[in-house]
Amino acid sequence: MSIWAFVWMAALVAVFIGTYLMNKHTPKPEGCEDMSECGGCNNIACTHHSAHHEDEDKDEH
Amino acid sequence: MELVSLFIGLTFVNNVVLSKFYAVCPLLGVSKKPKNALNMGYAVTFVIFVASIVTWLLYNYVLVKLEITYLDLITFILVIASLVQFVEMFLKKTSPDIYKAMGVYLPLITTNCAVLGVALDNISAGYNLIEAAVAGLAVPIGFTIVIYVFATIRERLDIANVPESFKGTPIALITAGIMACAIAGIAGLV
Amino acid sequence: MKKFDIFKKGLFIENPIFVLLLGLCSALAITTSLTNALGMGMAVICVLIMSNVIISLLRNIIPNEIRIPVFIVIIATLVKCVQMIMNAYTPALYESLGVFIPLIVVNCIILGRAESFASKNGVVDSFLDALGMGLGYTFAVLVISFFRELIGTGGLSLFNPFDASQVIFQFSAFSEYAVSLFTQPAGAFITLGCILAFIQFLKVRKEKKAKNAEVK
Amino acid sequence: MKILKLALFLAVVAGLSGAALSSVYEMTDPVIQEAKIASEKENLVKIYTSGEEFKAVETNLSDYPALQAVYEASSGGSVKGYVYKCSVTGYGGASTPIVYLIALDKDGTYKGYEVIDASGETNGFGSKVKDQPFKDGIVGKNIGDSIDTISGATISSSAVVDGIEQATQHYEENFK
Repeated sequence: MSIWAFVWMAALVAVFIGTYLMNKHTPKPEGCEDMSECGGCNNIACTHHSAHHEDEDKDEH
Repeated sequence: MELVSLFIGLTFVNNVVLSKFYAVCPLLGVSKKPKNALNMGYAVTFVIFVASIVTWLLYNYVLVKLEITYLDLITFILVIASLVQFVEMFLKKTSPDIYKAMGVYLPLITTNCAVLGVALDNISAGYNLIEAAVAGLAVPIGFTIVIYVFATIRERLDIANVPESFKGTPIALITAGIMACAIAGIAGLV
Repeated sequence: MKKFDIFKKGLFIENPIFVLLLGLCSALAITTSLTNALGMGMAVICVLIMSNVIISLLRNIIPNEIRIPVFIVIIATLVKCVQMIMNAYTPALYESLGVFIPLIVVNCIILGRAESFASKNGVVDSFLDALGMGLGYTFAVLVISFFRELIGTGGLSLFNPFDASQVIFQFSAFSEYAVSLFTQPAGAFITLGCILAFIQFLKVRKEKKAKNAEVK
Repeated sequence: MKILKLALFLAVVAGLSGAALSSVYEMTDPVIQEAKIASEKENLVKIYTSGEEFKAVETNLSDYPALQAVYEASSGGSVKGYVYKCSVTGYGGASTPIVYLIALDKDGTYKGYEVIDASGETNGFGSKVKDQPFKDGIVGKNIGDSIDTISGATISSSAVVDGIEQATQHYEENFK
């Protein structure tokens, strides 16, 4: 188990979780709060039913 | 000249969505408004372009040198995820209006097959840095063109009288199939 | 009885491909032959079971703040291990599946189940859910490749994924009527579109019947 | 305090996943390498006869059309030389290429030359690339020396020589 593997893994995970936390803690600009958190995988269901969908209906009516 | 044929090849001929199946999930999930599809396209183009360069550099100058190439998959997925988080944070901080347009799509990009697909292909095809950058630009542009055209078609699909059982995703898939036939038609171009 | 329901729902009611529409990228790409479909199905089942079990074991330890990143690391590690093992022990299958084995990492079934089920339930339930979902995926992928291979090449063939030379069954009865479109990407879209339409047709008919029953 | 907890958890996750990956790698990599060179093993052994180990070398060969694969021969950890698998179009046409191995040794000479397949060549002419005289014109020569073609089989032999030149160029760029 080469030491480099461990060092590189630690660096990668640190960078990712660093950016993840920084991103979570920066407040969303006003007017975007209603956008539901569509992270991860429910992208199909999410773009169909989420808040994103409502603003579409608003334009269409 | 060879880079141009690589560009056209990746943008149209083996288009990432229609012939390599890389980003089918967003294709079906993209909204029906062409403007939103374009916004998603810009977000994806930026992320794939930067990701394909960064992953190429990391693979060749870190993983190969340290002989830990078996960490390639986890490096790529973590780099892409970090990039998406960084872009989202950067947009939130600097330009709220762009974030409002593209913000909802960014988390989806982490699980977008195209981003990881391009990074893996750059390595397995043995591209050098310039070719990887060209691929990183050509693939998302092809993706953007397809989802833009697809969004315009889906607008009309809603008002077309589609048989009851075909409404929604089934007709979208059939439409994508017909588009794939069209793209396959120009296969011999490059 | 509840345990069997968790397992059963993964197969039909919440089939990952036909109902939840997850993991379409790989479902369309590798369904050109039954062998590929079986091989991919087995790979997805292995990764899904391992990831669900590990994540449900660790669910109380992982700080909620960094839940998704840790899931991504766990799943990426598991997929790379499966990829290396397949490369070593099933080289023929590894070649034919190509880039779609590492793409299991972004296959929404794995992360989706980890997030929505494994991180909230016990180990046994997560195992059953993973088994159900994995078999559901394999069943769906086999159905798609059954149609695509039959129509596309006019025949069907299934090789043993572990040893490419061993033929389980093979026949090509009407290869002159083969529509080669179905082995190409366009055929994949059309096949899946028709299957989903058929499922939607059954659902609509069932709802109509239920409505008529109420009216009577 | 919270950051410390996260950092600790982070280190454990990184460590475990790194350990898992490298142990599976150490288990499977030899099997993969073995399978990669299995197809060429019986030819490689004809060139490096004193029991060297062979390893397939991952390198970008897109600029060298004739080169198909590169194998590194090493014994006791020290690299003895590199064997290039080449496939060139002879008189028999592109559908039946001449496939052969050319070995470039660290001591600066062409260590070996083995033809794997030249069935597409006309008997008595192109097939001379397999015969001993042509082989003697290569083996033992210093890397970079010009190799003379066979009179009466210029097309096939010059195709083979061109492949050897490409291998030499790649060798000088990457391994010299």
